[in-house]
Amino acid sequence: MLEKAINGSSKYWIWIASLLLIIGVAGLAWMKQLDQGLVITGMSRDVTWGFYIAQFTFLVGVAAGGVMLVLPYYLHDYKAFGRITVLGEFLAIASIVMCLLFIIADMGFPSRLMNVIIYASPDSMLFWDMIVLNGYLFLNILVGWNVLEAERNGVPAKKWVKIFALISIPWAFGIHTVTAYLYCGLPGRGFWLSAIIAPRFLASAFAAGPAFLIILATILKKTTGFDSGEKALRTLSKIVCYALIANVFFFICEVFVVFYSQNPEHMDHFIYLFWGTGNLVPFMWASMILMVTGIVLLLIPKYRNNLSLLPWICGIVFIGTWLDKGLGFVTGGFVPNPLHEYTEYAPTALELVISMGIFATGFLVLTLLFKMVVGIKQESGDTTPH
Amino acid sequence: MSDKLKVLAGLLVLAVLITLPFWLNAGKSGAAPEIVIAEAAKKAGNCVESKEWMAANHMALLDQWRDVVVREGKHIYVSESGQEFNMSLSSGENSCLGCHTSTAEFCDSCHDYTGVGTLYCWECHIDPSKENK
Amino acid sequence: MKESRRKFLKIAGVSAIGIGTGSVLTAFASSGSKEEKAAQAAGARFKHRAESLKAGHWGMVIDTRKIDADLAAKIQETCHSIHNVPGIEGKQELKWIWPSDYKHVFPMQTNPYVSEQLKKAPILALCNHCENPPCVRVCPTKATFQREDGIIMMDFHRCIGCRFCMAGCPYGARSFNFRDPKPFIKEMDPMYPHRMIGVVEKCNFCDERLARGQMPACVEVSKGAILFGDLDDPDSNVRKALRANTTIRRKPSLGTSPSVYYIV
Amino acid sequence: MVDIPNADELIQIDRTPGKESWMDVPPDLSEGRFCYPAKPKTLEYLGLPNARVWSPSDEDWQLPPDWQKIVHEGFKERLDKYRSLKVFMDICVRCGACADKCHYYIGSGDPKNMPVLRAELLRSIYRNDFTMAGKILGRIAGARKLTPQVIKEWFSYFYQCTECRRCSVYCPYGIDTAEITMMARELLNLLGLNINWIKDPVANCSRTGNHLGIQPQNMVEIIDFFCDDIEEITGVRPNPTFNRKGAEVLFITPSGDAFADPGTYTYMGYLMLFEAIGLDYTISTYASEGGNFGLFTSSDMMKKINAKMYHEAERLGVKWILGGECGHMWRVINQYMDTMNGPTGPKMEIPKSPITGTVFKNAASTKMVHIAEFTADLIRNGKLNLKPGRNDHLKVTYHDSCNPARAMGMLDEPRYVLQNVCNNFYEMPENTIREQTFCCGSGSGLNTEEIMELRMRGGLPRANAVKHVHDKYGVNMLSCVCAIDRAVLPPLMDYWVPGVSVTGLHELVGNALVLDGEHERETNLRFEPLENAEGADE
Amino acid sequence: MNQHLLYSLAAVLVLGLIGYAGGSGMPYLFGVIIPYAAMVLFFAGFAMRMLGWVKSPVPFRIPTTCGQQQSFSWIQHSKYDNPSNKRDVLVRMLLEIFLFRSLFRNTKNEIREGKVVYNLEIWLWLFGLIFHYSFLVVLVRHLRFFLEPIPALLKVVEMLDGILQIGLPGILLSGFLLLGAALFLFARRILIPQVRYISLTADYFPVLLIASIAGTGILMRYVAKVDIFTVKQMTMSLATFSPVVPEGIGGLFYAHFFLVCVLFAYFPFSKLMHSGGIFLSPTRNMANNSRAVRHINPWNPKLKFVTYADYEDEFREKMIEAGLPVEKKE
Repeated sequence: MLEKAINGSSKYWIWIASLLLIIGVAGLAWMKQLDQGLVITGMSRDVTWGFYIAQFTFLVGVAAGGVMLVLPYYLHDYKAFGRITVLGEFLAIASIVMCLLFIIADMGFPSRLMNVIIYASPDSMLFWDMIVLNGYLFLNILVGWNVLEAERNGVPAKKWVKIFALISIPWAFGIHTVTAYLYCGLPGRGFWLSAIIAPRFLASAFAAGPAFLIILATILKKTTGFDSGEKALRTLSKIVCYALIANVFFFICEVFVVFYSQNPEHMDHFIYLFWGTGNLVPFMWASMILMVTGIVLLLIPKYRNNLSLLPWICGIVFIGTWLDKGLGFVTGGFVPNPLHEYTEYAPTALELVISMGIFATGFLVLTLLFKMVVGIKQESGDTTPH
Repeated sequence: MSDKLKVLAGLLVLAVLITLPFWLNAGKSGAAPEIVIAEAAKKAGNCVESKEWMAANHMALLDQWRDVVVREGKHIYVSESGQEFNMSLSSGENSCLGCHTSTAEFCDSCHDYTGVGTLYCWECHIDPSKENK
Repeated sequence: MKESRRKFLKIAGVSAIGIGTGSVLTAFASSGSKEEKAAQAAGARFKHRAESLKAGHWGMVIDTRKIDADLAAKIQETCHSIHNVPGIEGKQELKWIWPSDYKHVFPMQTNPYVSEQLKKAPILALCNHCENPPCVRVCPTKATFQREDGIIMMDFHRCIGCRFCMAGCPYGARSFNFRDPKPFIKEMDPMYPHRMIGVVEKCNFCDERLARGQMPACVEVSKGAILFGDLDDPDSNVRKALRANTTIRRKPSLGTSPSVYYIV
Repeated sequence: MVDIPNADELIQIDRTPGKESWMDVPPDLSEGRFCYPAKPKTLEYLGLPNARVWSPSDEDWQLPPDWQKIVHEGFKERLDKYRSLKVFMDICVRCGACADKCHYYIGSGDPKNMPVLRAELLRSIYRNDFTMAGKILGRIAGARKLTPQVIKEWFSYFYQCTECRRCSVYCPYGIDTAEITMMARELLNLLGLNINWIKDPVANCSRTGNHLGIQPQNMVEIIDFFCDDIEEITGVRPNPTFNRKGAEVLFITPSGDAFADPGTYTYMGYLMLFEAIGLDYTISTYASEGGNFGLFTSSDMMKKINAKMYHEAERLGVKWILGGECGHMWRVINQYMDTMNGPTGPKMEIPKSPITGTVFKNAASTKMVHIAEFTADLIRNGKLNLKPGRNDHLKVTYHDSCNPARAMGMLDEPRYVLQNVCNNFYEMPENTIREQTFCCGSGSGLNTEEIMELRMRGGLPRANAVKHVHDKYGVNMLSCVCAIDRAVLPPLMDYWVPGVSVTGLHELVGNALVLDGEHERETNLRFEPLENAEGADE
Repeated sequence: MNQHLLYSLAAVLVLGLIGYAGGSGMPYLFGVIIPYAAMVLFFAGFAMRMLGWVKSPVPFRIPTTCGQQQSFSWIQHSKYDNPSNKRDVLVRMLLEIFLFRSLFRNTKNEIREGKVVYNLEIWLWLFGLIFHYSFLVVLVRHLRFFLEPIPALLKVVEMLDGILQIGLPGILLSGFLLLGAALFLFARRILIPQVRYISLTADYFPVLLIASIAGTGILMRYVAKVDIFTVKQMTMSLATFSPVVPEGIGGLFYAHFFLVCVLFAYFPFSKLMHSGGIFLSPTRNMANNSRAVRHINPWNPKLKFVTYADYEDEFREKMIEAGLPVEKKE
């Protein structure tokens, strides 16, 4: 099957080459970071995690979002997802790869990364995050690969594959829960010190992940002719809609607790993000507007069911959730700092270049995997749903 | 070019590769550096453990020391002969560099010769012999 | 014969040492107490220095009333110079102890009518060496850990620079080496190492001085404004001071139980 | 004839090797497990040694007295003559990548059908006779003495290899079991051990010019029949010429196409094609065989049989030779012909299609063009009037024959033709086509009746892939460009995938081709009524 | 246990012990004579094998074609799977030698539910690559024992090999990868029934030998340390043809060193010669252009075959009867 990924048209190779080019440039930037330290980033003594960890957090969500295909298919035997479940699993693989790379990019001393295993520390949520992320990566490779291979061979997948597929369902919830626990168990950080962080993460993940899948499915159809099926996309769009509603609802719950209680330790972060003078204010409002717009458009069947409009709505949802989680959430927790001082954060150009490199790596992995899927669907004549 | 010539050419390349050290070493003595024992060390008479043992195991000992000092707060090493030593690389008289005053002559010459990896000790610990320059 | 047996024991010993202290081969299984046992079984012995100061739980009492701006600056300067803390300006600065003011050090304990003295006083902020430290909890490599005597230590050899401890610390006591600190250290103190790019550092209660039988540097230069002693010993100077004065700790509601007390 | 189990039983294959060392396991030479030996008369005609009546199931094979010396000398001679043999004897690391690539291994589970072990049968003797380690250490070094049992093992397993070269594709060093089998069969021949199904055609070919022993007058008759049929079906009668001097092109195809269905329909296809384009060609009754069973017995035999092609081309004064659909024929033409019997005489020219003007540069020296290449070029240049709709009742898949695939690389030309002459074309799974294609199970002279079970086993992977597309798309026609395929795939399909017929490429071409002045066709070349006769794609 | 496996285990063990004991007993033999002899044997043996192979001609052009031949301009030619000129053959060979391309194609099949199914089998390729490349890095790294001063490039290699900062002395990844991959290849030989069935002493022995070499090297570096300074003095003396055998190098070193010597000496007479043989494999190193360019067989025999004249003599009457033209009318 791997040979499918290394045989393609010239357009395919141009796309691969451009990704490699970005990766190469970012690699140079990363070398600079290794040489000079994280001084090249916009992070500071007060805002110790920035764009890298924010992207990591968001992408864990995209990875977990794949479960919105796996769950209905494996638990409820929802047939319409059968032929694209593997897309969700492979999206998860690419996302986890990016997550791991973002963590490495964020490390001050990456050459010591094995210390996390050598001096395993079960008290630390980062240790568990390492376990769940790698476990999820393994599960998705195992399940995705075997299912695809069985499909190619025209036989049902082996029984044990289904067991691992079922394990991967709670595991998907697990990865984002543990990622939320990285934040919400820290006593001094009022913005994150909330039991609703994990549910919020999951809700936004289940909106962003499937939304991204819808966009990818549209691109696949345009570029390769592989059709995920209208029914599958419609169901996915409903999932996006309700997950997004839950996300906004949870956010409102948070806002209520914070502002009705008037507890400044918690409130000051919200004020900083929405009414402050900082960099993030416009982005946060944009996020809110995009998410609400997304909900409205998705709730109206006329728009939701319009398959040429849907990817654009999904784009709105995706950007909205990204601004919220991939931009505001991490920085918002660090400002104000524990001494109630305000230090601004903005990523530097180099930080963004390195991030682009990681995104490009993720897209490279995604492209290779999807190329394989489409190749096999084409081989077995399964490019349109029956 | 016939196959035989190609193979002969290949064998020539292989021969050059195999004998590369001989060519590269030609005209060089390749002699081992003199290990200079500093005056202070000579005066002390003996190291923490026997010379041979230290030559082979100092890195493991230092690795252990750094953990014991940092993590257990113990600073004294009692050697096999019962002698006590300050477990410190560079701070003060009774430290490693207290006796072996020149890292260039003592550490580097041997490390460079055997090529056993770059020392990153001095990225944090202060090497007085270099600091003064 | 004798010689070779001795040699053999040595080899066995060092293999065990290697095993014991987190040398890679078997570090996966080792834990603190085992380490020591393995080391001892191997015939290697380690001792505290006879002169080193010991305590059940080290604590510090800072009398904010006795510290003025000059003294605070001197304390910071002394601490930073003996620990080779680089003098980097700006938001990527590094600091172990530094004067701030009441409303920042005690952000939720201030009020509009706080005394003029307190409003102006330079309040020293440093690592609180919490009894229940979140930073230790979150560290994925045990690079920051709690010693038996309560000191929260950093093991610079082990830190991976993930900065989770900085996110975990509710007191902003930790700094990160965003860049090579070396060029920013004015005068290198050979008695203490400096750091590499990419590790976190903070106040260590002058562990290296305690081991030599000396009080922490800040205590020494504070002219009595900072007391340091054993919180477990009812007769210690710090316990006496705590008995005699009203003291507060930073962010008590977080349950971290700092070992640094402030007389206000 | 031994009964063979049914398909459901046969597919229960246990691949676990036994506990005993393979060196101690004797070959199974019971009835049904071997091909019948050649008759003394045949060997005598061919001048081969040790002609006698014997059977592989005999205890005593009546080997000549100095047989060990003969094998040793023969082995040595071949090591000195073939670098391939020498290198392949030495460099195998027994990684096992080839193990399950062999159709006989997949279908039988017999470990000695793993290509690596098949080669070890020879290597063990090589080590014993020609390496220091083997001489000193014996079995520890993987060496063993040459005993009559070894010879029996060789006979058994080197006639269970179809020289399909699939293992060679996967081998990291390109070790080619076909090469090893060819050497082993040559060694066996030195002892007079050979099989009738190969030797008979070889003898026939020497004498009458073709494997089947069709004599000149019969050849003319058969083709005349074809012309009758074509005339009946289309109203147009092709007029082939025989042994005509001065023709531009000499056409040579395997005699199987002239003799047995469904190859005959393919032959009709050729004739119709040549008629349609007005090709100036002739057919030789002397060089009337494209195939070359010499390939399956010895290099000398191959050369002798092959020599007729250039000899006849020279005599007739043609410019170039057009070759029909055949598998091993094309291995010989592509990899051996020019080396063995070239260069061609001065009258021959670099092949150039008289219709399209295309120069076949890739055949510049051998001057022989494959008809699939020739037809593909015609279609590409719009020279053929085709109605692919006439093949609409067929769902067609394509079997890459081993030799055109792995000893030539002719993969896309026949596919191009297929896609232009029929509307329903489906590929089999990718692991089983193109360079990864599976043998029909009866190649290299093993298409004999007495080993039917082995043939069904060997054909299992190919049949299974056909079954896949048969179940999935309703494929009912298996096309191929090989005469042996056309002979052996029909029973294979009947056994494993009933409902799938077999056709040559040019039968489909013939069906789709519109001849000038033809009347409306009511049947296809098999005289089966055309359901939606004509107009299907108008 | 399988006799081949038993012999190999015993051989490696005995050889290791010989090296261990021999180093202290006869240091000059094990430190100087055997190493030089092994090197000479390696090169002479290698050359002998290669020249031996090349002595036999390649009578026919027999490439295994793994893709579309070169034919029309409008049919895409698989240049590197079915090369038609020397340049493309070179590319094919390079891909084979550096990326193990043929092995990359590997799949494994089984029969499930009446179907032949083809599954991923990438591990042999992957671990094969790891094995060979880590061996290369280990080999290159060891040049530091034979060069003084040590070239900067070697230091870079070592730095990259030790990029993960684990323990002291720092872990060099290649050694562990080599050991791991060797053990994988060994385990595969034991665990897969088919591969076990075909394995010979000559298959177990080299992989165990290499694993032992990696193992003793790892032991020396990380556990039972040897005095590396003295070792280098010795290796440098070998590299400058002024051999001296210093005292006090441990037996473990001699075990390692002797096993390496055994490997070198054994190399040319074993399957390890696939390293040289791969260059000479006619199914891979030839272009598929024999229809366009005539290939010469140096021993092409002259053979008598049935000519047209013979044929006509036999069938003349029938031919005339059938109206076929004949050359000679009687």
